[in-house]
Amino acid sequence: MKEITYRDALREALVEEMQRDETVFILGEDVGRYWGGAFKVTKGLAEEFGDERVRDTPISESAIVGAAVGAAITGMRPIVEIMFGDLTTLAMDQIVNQAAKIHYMFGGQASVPLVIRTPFGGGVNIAAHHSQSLEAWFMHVPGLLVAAPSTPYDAKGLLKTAIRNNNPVFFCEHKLLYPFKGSIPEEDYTIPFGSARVVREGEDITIVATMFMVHEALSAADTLKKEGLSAEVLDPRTLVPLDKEALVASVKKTGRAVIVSEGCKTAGVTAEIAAVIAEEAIDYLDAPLVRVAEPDTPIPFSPPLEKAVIPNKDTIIKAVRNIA
Amino acid sequence: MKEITYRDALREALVEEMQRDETVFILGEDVGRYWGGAFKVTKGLAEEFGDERVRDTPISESAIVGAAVGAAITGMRPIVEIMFGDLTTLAMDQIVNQAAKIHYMFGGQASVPLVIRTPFGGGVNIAAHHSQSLEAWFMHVPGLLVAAPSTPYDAKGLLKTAIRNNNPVFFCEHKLLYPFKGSIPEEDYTIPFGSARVVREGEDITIVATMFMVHEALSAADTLKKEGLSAEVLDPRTLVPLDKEALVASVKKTGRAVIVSEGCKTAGVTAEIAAVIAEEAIDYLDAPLVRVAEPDTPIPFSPPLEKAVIPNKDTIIKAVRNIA
Amino acid sequence: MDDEGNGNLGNPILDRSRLIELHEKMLTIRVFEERVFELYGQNLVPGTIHLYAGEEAVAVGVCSHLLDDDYIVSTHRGHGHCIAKGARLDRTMAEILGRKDGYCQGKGGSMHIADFSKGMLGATAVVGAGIPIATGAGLSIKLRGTKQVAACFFGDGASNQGTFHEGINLAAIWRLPVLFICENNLYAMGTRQSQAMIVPDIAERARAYGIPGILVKGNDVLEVFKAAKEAVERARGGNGPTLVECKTYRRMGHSRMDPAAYRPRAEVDEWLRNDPIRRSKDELLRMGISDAELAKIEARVSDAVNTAAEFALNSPFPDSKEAFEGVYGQEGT
Amino acid sequence: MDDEGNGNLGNPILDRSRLIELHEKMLTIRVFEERVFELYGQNLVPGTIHLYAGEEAVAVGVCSHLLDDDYIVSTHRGHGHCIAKGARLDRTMAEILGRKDGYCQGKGGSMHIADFSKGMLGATAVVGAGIPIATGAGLSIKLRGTKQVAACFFGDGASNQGTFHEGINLAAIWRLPVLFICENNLYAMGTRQSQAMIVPDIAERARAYGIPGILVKGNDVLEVFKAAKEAVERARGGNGPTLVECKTYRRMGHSRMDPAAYRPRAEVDEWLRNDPIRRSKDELLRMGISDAELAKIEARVSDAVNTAAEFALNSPFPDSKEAFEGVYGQEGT
Ligand SMILES: Cc1ncc(C[n+]2csc(CCOP(=O)(O)OP(=O)(O)O)c2C)c(N)n1
Ligand SMILES: Cc1ncc(C[n+]2csc(CCOP(=O)(O)OP(=O)(O)O)c2C)c(N)n1
Ligand SMILES: [Mg+2]
Ligand SMILES: [Mg+2]
Repeated sequence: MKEITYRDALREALVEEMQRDETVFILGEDVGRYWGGAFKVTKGLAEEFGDERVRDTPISESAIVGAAVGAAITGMRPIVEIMFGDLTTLAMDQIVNQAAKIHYMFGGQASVPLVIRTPFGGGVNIAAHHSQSLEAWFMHVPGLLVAAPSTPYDAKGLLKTAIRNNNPVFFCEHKLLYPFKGSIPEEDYTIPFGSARVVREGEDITIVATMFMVHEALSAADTLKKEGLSAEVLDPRTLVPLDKEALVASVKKTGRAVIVSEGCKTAGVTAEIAAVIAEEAIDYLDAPLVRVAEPDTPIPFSPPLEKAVIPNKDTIIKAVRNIA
Repeated sequence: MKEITYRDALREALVEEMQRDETVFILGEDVGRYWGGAFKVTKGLAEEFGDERVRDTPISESAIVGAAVGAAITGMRPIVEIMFGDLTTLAMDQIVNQAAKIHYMFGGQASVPLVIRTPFGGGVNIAAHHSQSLEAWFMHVPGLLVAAPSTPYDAKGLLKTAIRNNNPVFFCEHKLLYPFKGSIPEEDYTIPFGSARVVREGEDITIVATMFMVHEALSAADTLKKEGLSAEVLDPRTLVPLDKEALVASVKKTGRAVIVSEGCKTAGVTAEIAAVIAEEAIDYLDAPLVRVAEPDTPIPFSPPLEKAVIPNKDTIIKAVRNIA
Repeated sequence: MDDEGNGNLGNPILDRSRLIELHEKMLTIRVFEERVFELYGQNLVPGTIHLYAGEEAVAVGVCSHLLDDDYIVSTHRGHGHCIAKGARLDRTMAEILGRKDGYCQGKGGSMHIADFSKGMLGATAVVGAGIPIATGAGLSIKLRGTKQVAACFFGDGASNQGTFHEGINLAAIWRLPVLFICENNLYAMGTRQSQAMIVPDIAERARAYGIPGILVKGNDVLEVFKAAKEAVERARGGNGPTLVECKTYRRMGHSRMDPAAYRPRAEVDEWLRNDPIRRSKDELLRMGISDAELAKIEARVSDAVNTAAEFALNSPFPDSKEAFEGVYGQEGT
Repeated sequence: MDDEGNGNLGNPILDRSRLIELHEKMLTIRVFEERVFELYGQNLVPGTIHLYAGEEAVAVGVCSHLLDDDYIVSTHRGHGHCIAKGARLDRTMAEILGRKDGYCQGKGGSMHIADFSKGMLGATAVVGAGIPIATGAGLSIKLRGTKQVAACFFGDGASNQGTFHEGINLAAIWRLPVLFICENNLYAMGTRQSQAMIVPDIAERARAYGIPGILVKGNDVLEVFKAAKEAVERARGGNGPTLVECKTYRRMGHSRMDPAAYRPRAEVDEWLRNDPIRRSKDELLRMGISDAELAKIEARVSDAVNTAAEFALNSPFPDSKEAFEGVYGQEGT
């Protein structure tokens, strides 16, 4: 095992898969030698693999994804970096109508082994156009797989699975997690999609949390523990497929659930998870489901404002106390 | 009262509001005198109001919405028609990052009185790029209001409210509803946003349904009635704001709910409605919630395939029987 | 007329037997489209159709330079592209009819036909969306180091989409082996080109990307053939993309239900006189083809289309359970 | 140098007192940016900043032709646009610092400043997104029948976005009163223009839309002033949009944390010598301005920026409950 940041874990996955398979290549704005990606995930890759396989692009999100689709259906395995998740708005047609639908719409003639990596999340005061968490949209697009790692271990393992998968994968990263450290094995490993992780076992309540919120949920669980409340923290790790069995199993055990994610509340990630529980485990619930998410506002710039809208340990604890 | 189609009801709203307020104008592809809109909603309007106020545009969805945003923040009240809901994918940045956020992000300095009309829905065999129902995405965008009328009466009343509203309204229409007839008053009326309609009163189960599914739900309720099951059919009419009180009130009465909408199931409209009920009325539920939506597939072309994926009377009845 | 009085088509790059091939291909598309139209009238075609009739010289002139492993990307008006690229008539027809033996097993339909076995990477019905996809196919070719090329068909209307700008620019800076073939049929639905852009010639827009733009009479298969030859050679030679604008005209309305009343009668008449198949036939006659030979071609085409229609009509509709399958492919290694 | 040896700035369209105004405005932006930079270093600026320093001649040269009710649309690199358009320094600074008295009450920050009272329609941080919005402002002007104009600022990088193509095309066909001002500072983050497009001059792209394109030395405020004058006159005269490309250079990295190591030293040196404020100062000296006069200007600017910074630093942070307010405006009638 070694200690490594989320950023470095992602980079290791990229490097190892590019070494393993020469059809894997990267394209995106400033991913190349002059910048190495806005969050430095691809730093050094152009030097190792050359400018052809680590391609800087013009600012053309729609064409970047479109070109990746074209490359994917003709034998390559492109990895696209969209600099900020908010900018996927510019490539939605290519993601949703092209990448996601090609396999089905053409009757299985083509596969689209494409990974789209992008950072979501707030917390760094860069306001409404650079702080959104839009994972829920992509969950609503059949044909896409959606990964959402919260740790270096998951980041590397899931990214490797994503790259090797023949389907388009929307790979969510989180700005605040890039410098976050954790341990990973020295040897090659992958993590199957659709398998949630019980981050902390508990008896009294289930806290389902995604991405950065997993860590806030853990802090909340620590505090609650001291008060004698044992919270189970569950991280789905992939949103599509969603590990419903794990969700249901945990709720059956605890009888209560708080569901936490960034992204605004209405029609968000927490809505889907709540709906799954309401459909499949309602008889085991001893209390209403509670969703903790961003209120339905854009992300404001000023620190006290931004802090007010992003869920955290305290809001999670408050939500738990409401039902437990 | 008079009998009128959904299409004509929409057109009446446009005409009356354009007569009432000269800052109201329409832009979109082929909305003008040569075509009158792909679904003929704007037919005859260019003749009445001139080509300046009923503007044909090039095929440039992103610029169409962007131009409407620019016009809206400088004193006009544009109404955009996007020819198919699937094509809003091309304008997501302008809708989501610009139109929806401007009011908040600029601290209330500007308002964005903009309506974006677009048809969703399947049923006419035009396959994966022309049949989606993507309402859920827009519910997930703070700053937008989302209307989803199911009848001529609602179509006209909600569209008038939308045009007079100072906020951006995403106005969902449905291809199969355009020729659908219903009665509306002769005189001017509007329908407030956020007020659901109890389409049919009932005691045993609540069927929440949207858009074309309201009519399928009604047929289902008719059939169920004959079997002695009294279903209440509730149409939210606007998805943002969502009339939670009406939802909760109905579920409190019936103790059971089936939620129906087009659009695929995961992270869809039905997820949000289910989550609201699970948060706010779980104690009144005597059975699991059930969602009826499209399975998570693109919409296939061939009639038997398309028919298999779009919910209908029969799938609704089946869902009801599962829990009632 | 060249020195030998053979007309344009006497040009050595296109001899008589080759022209016969092209003519037959164009005629095949025409007769196929007429049959689709007829079947539509009989309620045998679900949904809508956008006929290619009148624009055959473009697809045929371009695809005649392409090998099976070259790529094309197509549009909502794509039947002609499929046939020109070598897709089977029967499976194309079956797809249009929503049958199980269609190329996409009925999941795609008229607007989404694909035949990956012939490098036909599929039709997208989102106007302009195919442009960056073709760029990506070109990128793939470059990265894999093969000598393939990719051709992308799109309309005049598509050239106002952001994807046109982004996709061509990307292909230009990376010198990718892509042909951007603009089928300028003067209208996008009811919108005349001059309503939607100021420049009269879309080929002019190539300058914005620093690549060659060629303007050709799109109803003259020889002109298309020549321009495509040049563009394919440039692409295969590693010298980057070309924008080729082919001025053409649709014989029918935009889609099956459109009477196209927005087109002036005189314009329609002129273009119908300027029909590509009529032109190639005239050239063949000038080259001395016999009526008997022509009749033989027509009979072959007619047979082929009949057989295809029969095949398609005999193909069953897919089973409804197939709707739920095939959203995801194999996971991979 | 003109006949009278006054240099370019002796041109009658820009007399000495006007040049002093422009110079002072540019200097104000520069000193303001230096203060922002300093405050950032003191951890008083949340988030990130993209400084305009080095590009002042563009905003000032253009905005000097605009009236209060004319519009501009700005970008992530927008402080200079705000100031040039007449926004108050204090409220601009307060917004950058996330304070309650900022133009957007702290909700926008550096990348989203707006001052609707001065026709500053706000900055969008999505590269290229402002272009169609400016087109829409132009459309609004046309529909309302006023004599306003709208100017849209954007970078070289933005000119590869689909919105550039779609937005300018729309303004062109409708002959809208819009100035498209491309601030070509040669880089988009670390990406050199020549990596991202083949054409050396973005002004060239105007042809694709059938509108005039003007290329100017963007660090020469007179050149910008002249080109903008022409473009504004064309717009106000009902003769449609103009694309003006101003070649310029940022003095700093892309954003606060960028050392800009990707820029060759010689290039940086040359451009720093070619600084717009140094140029305007030299011209003023040539026109005979006294050192005392220059010192007075500098003192005025310095005072103004000091006052603004003090105002901003004294402004409270907004109350956290304000985060939940203002998502929707008044419903309307
Ligand atoms: C992005 C997009 N906008 C609108 C439509 C609706 N639509 C389908 S075909 C068409 C016209 C296309 O015109 P053109 O590109 O010239 O191709 P043509 O139909 O003339 O062959 C339109 C507007 C669409 N499918 N996609
Ligand atoms: C659509 C979009 N893509 C990427 C980014 C990230 N980004 C912010 S500024 C920038 C470079 C912009 O370059 P340019 O348009 O030349 O403006 P400059 O920064 O040079 O003034 C990039 C890539 C963004 N904000 N929006
Ligand atoms: Mg056309
Ligand atoms: Mg730049």
